[in-house]
Amino acid sequence: MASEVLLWQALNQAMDAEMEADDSVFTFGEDVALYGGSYRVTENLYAKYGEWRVRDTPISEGGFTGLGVGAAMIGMRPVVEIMTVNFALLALDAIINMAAKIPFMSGGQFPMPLVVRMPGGVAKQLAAQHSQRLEHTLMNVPGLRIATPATPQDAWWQLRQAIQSNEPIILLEHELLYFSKGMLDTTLEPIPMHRAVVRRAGSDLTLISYSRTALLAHQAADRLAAEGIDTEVIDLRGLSPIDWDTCIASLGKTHRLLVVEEDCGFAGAGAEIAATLTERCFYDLDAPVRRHAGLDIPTPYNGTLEAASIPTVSSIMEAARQLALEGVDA
Amino acid sequence: MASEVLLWQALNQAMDAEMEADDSVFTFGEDVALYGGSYRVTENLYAKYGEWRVRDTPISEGGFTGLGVGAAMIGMRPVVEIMTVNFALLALDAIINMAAKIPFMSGGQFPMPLVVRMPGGVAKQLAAQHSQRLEHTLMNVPGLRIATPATPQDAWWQLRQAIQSNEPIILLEHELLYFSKGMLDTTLEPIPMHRAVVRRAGSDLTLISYSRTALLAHQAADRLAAEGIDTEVIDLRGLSPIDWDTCIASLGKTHRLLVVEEDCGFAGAGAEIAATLTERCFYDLDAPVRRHAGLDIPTPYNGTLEAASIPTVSSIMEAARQLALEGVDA
Amino acid sequence: MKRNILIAMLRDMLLARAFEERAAREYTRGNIAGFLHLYPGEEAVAVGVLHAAEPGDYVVSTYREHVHALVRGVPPERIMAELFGKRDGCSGGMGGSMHLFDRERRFMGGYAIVGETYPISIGIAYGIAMRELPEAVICFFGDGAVNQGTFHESLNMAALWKLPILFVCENNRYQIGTEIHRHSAVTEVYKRACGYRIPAECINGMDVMDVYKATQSALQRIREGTGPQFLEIETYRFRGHSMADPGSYRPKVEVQAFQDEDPVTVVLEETVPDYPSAEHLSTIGKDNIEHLSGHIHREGFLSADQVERMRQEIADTVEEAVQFALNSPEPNMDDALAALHSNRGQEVLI
Amino acid sequence: MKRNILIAMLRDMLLARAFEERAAREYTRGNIAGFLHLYPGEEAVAVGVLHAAEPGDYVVSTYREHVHALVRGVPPERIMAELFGKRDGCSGGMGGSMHLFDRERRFMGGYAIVGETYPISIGIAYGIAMRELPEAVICFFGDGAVNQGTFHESLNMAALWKLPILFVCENNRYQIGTEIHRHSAVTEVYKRACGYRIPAECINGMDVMDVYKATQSALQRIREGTGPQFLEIETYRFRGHSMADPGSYRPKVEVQAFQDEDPVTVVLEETVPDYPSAEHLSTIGKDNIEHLSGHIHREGFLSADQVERMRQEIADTVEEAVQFALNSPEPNMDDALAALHSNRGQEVLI
Ligand SMILES: Cc1ncc(C[n+]2csc(CCOP(=O)(O)OP(=O)(O)O)c2C)c(N)n1
Ligand SMILES: Cc1ncc(C[n+]2csc(CCOP(=O)(O)OP(=O)(O)O)c2C)c(N)n1
Ligand SMILES: [Mg+2]
Ligand SMILES: [Mg+2]
Repeated sequence: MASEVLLWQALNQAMDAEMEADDSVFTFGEDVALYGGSYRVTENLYAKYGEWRVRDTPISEGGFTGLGVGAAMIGMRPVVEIMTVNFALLALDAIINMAAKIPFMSGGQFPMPLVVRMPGGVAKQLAAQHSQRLEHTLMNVPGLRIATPATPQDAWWQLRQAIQSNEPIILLEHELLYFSKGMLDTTLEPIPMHRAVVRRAGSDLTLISYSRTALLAHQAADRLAAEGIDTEVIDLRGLSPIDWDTCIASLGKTHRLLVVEEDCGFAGAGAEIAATLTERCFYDLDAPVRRHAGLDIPTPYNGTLEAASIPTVSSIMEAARQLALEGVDA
Repeated sequence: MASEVLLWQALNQAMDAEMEADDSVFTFGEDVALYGGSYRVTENLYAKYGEWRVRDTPISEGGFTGLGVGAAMIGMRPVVEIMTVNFALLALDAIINMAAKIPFMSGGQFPMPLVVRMPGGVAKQLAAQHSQRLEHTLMNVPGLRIATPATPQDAWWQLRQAIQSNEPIILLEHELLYFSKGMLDTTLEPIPMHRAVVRRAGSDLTLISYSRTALLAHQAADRLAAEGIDTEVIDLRGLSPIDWDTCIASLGKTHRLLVVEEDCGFAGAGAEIAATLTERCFYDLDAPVRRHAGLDIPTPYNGTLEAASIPTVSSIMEAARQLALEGVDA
Repeated sequence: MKRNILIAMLRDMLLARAFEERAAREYTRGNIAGFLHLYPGEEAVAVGVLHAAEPGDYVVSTYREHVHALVRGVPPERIMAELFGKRDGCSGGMGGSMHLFDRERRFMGGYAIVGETYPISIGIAYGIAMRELPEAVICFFGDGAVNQGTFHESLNMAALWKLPILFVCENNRYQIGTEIHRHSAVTEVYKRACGYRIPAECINGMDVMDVYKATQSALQRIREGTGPQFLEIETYRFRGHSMADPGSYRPKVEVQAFQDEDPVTVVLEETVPDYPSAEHLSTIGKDNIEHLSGHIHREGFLSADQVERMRQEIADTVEEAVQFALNSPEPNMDDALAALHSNRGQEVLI
Repeated sequence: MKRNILIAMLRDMLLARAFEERAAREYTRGNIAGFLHLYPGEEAVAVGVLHAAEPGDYVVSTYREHVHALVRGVPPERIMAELFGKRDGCSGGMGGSMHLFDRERRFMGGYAIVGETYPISIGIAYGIAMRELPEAVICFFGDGAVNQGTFHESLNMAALWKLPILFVCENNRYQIGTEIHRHSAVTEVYKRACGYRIPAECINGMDVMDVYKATQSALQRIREGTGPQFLEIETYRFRGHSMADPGSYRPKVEVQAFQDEDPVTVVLEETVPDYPSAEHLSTIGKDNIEHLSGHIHREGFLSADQVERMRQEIADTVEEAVQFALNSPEPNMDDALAALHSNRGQEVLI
């Protein structure tokens, strides 16, 4: 039943399954229809469901994201694709001031089954305007939920869960993961949408991450094992809400935490993760929680500098090594 | 030489002084000219400097903030007033994708002497769409600087420093502070724009805050003194960059830190402050750094609930008391 | 026009005026806080437009929306309770003056960020069109709101996909203190619609019957499937922009500025308001409501006595609304959290 | 028209074509990465417009801006080095293909977020107007960019304040894979300008002389103080949207879809592209450049030999540009930090 697929294919199948199951589900964005989506996520859906359910839009991110909000208020299930997270800056009023607040401001009268999908992150030399991450901005908005699938299985589960939910949900997808492979079993019972997953058990130190850097952290941990550092890796799978219990349980075991994220370190998502876990596990920690994050610099176009501006497997290993040794007598 | 003024008057005088000194300074925004600005900051400037230097704009936040960026590139010194921070969501592309990135993306060719002023925060029952804070969003953007004046003296200094700087700077002003009084001495030598200030020295515990809650923290500290808790209060005066040294010096003395902020706690500005200071002062701390922040909820219109959603002097005192006792044997 | 429609419209206009004037008083008394944007002078717009609409149509409004909600049938006491921030308010006390909502009556909200009504409206209309339903969306906005980017984006999409929307511009010639010729390159707002091939006309908002008729035919064209329609309705607001605004920028500041002998005078001359004078304004007060009641009189539809009785009933209604609001309990934090998580249901998140 | 202008334009068009084709090759070889949007087919727009401009005018462009930069006089080797991400690139290797900048030549940047060129342009123009300088701003954008909210906001402000801007729409009829009649309610782009009372006309972008003349008169009107002007220039792009785009959506996908017998067929029928066929397209290739060289021939301005020599010189220039780019060092992290903090000077922050 399980088969190997690319992450975009898992998303594509999830879209198809939900559109098939519920005719109030529809999707739109730039080039999602005829073209099939920049990252192929909506491939073939136009031919199958027609233009009203799979709609190419003008370049009007603020307007069409707001369109999703209005449609959700009457019970439609819009799935907005913002071509990349970078353009979502133009749609933040719709997301923050409308989608996240209408259910609250109306005293709980309106549903908001809105899904906004946005590819993002540092890809391959797309330069500063096309390499952003908005985690921090969205996390700070009560009323929004955020999922960050890093594997095809999670992509399949989380997109379906998001579409089925009546709350507004942002899917932050990573541009470099669409063409990554993984097993997908569509018959498996899904785990809760925001449950964190321990990708690798370990006892010396915990790495907490999400999205693409969770995969890098996993690779780093596998290699660190060879050096005798037994590392636990947690993929948060989402950023709002955060599954603190899974994290706390891990720290109770390892007493050391490195938070890994691609986002700029200063006021990035990692700040919240580090702050809360330090607060809650303070007396359990053998060393301060460390953050290994992107540099606080707009992403340079030059490839070498771009690569040096975000965590890599080896930089994660180095940060982990230091943390594993911190405070330990030689 | 010093006189008592309202904070808006200090800003107004700062604008006037800079416009007088440099004819490349100009300001614009909704109702800044004929009307004199919603919070009177630009009062009388229209009559004095004329329409090209004090310009009423249409309701086009994205467009006119971007106008500021373009003008700054040719060496003008635009001061944009976004009527409130809530509307800045419509201008984030201009701020984040243009102002913060152009100097970098161009390899350092262009000046960006842009100042964007935005009143914000929870005022008096303005409801969820008009009670926001964007600290977290802006902090995460390398290339931007953020100042948060809480006193007339700082308002005067920081607005002038911002206008004189060639970097893009956001002034987050608090709506409830415009009509607060304070001494202004226009002849004093200014302190550096992002230097934090110890508003009250103390030895038992440190409160770090900024903007309006820094004043509340100060009041709380004065009252806590009566209870025998000697509290140090730091007003960060800005959020990017942050003057860590002043904070670290304080923690070296008190060993306990409460971060106070009005912003929603989850992924708010306080997360970065807590995370970095814990990381840097870990071995010096007698208790975990605590955050006392706004609730993670859109701001309710109802006045009682609104008040209950953000820190007050007494809630700060309560949080400080608990922290002062934490881990201390009874 | 039919007698009962005219009478119903007169009643709503009188109710609107009385409700708003009372809200102003309650604001002064401290029972209402925040921003309070009132509607006196503009009644004919909400009343004419909404009486021509069907109950199945959706209404999307701004922060100056009390009267839209009232005319739509939201009970006055639920609105007043919302202004008071009470639990029985139509938004449970969470929204306040700028955020009235009533799902049952398809009153889709008051929005406080200028320009939000457009995308909300095209979203609802998209759902209607996708389902091939006969309903329409009525989207209100001011003259100042026409310069927001969402206007452009939404009108383009509405026209491109022939969505069933009636765009209604309440042109009161002012964006807070900025007069229309100082905020718009084209002051005939309806001409903006031509860039999207949306049929548009300009209507005298002092005559509720004109407004009613124009709306009726526009809605009919929409239901025939021709796509969006656009009405610019010229109107006036008698009060300042909100209760926080004395409105002094209108004649006083300007006049005073003209007297100055400095170089700015020239500039200001270009900004001479063609807004009516304060005196003129105070007489216009009659137009809107008196225009209609005059007509009703002449046609012999209602006697002076009957109108007086109507006024009295309305005064009672408004008084009852205030009492209801005063007596309604305050919401508590659990109510707030319930509103925030109202869409969670049985979902297990973690 | 004058001989030397025509020859200069021919040279630039040939250089543009050769430069872009070479960039495509270097991309395939891995020397250039990221998004690479090329200009073949559209040369007459950049060349005609920018030859009519003065050196004091400012140019604001999009991500498809190599040729605008080239024609503006940014040295080819500095552009190629930027595409290679090298230190000698015109943006120091920090910007890449979509972010070429050259302050000295008033080349104010390539912007990768669609719709950013408008507000940047009105900002520069505001500064010019405030200073009462004779300069103008040339603002480039595509047909897809016309639907962005900033278009509306910026054109309104430009017209309201009579700012010296020439808006130039490069209408290649496609927004990546979405044809113009599927993204715009009004497909005659120049008509959009009427909503702001901005004079506008539509020009054949295959004829560089038409483009040149239209630009010249528009700029003259701007310098006379009449405010912004708008040119829609009809053009074609021969390649896909970017190097990552095979452009297959144009004929193939559509044709294939039509053959299906499902209900979508009806829908698709409404979206029949009036874009030229692939065959037609391949012949149009000549038009743009050959149109001009044909003219130059007929007028006897240049012999075939002379043109051949020109081509050869250009080939050498492009080759040298590539060698320069290859030999230029990579920037290091200190360079990046210096760029980030380039405006700090002696300022003490803390
Ligand atoms: C995006 C945004 N910018 C600014 C404001 C502040 N503001 C509130 S109402 C208003 C004027 C709106 O004028 P208009 O659209 O003509 O409506 P009117 O108040 O005249 O009914 C402004 C500028 C806002 N609420 N939202
Ligand atoms: C705000 C924004 N939305 C989407 C994109 C992705 N995108 C890049 S180019 C493009 C099409 C632009 O079409 P057009 O304006 O016609 O210019 P052309 O590429 O045809 O020259 C799109 C959608 C973007 N860069 N910015
Ligand atoms: Mg108005
Ligand atoms: Mg195009």
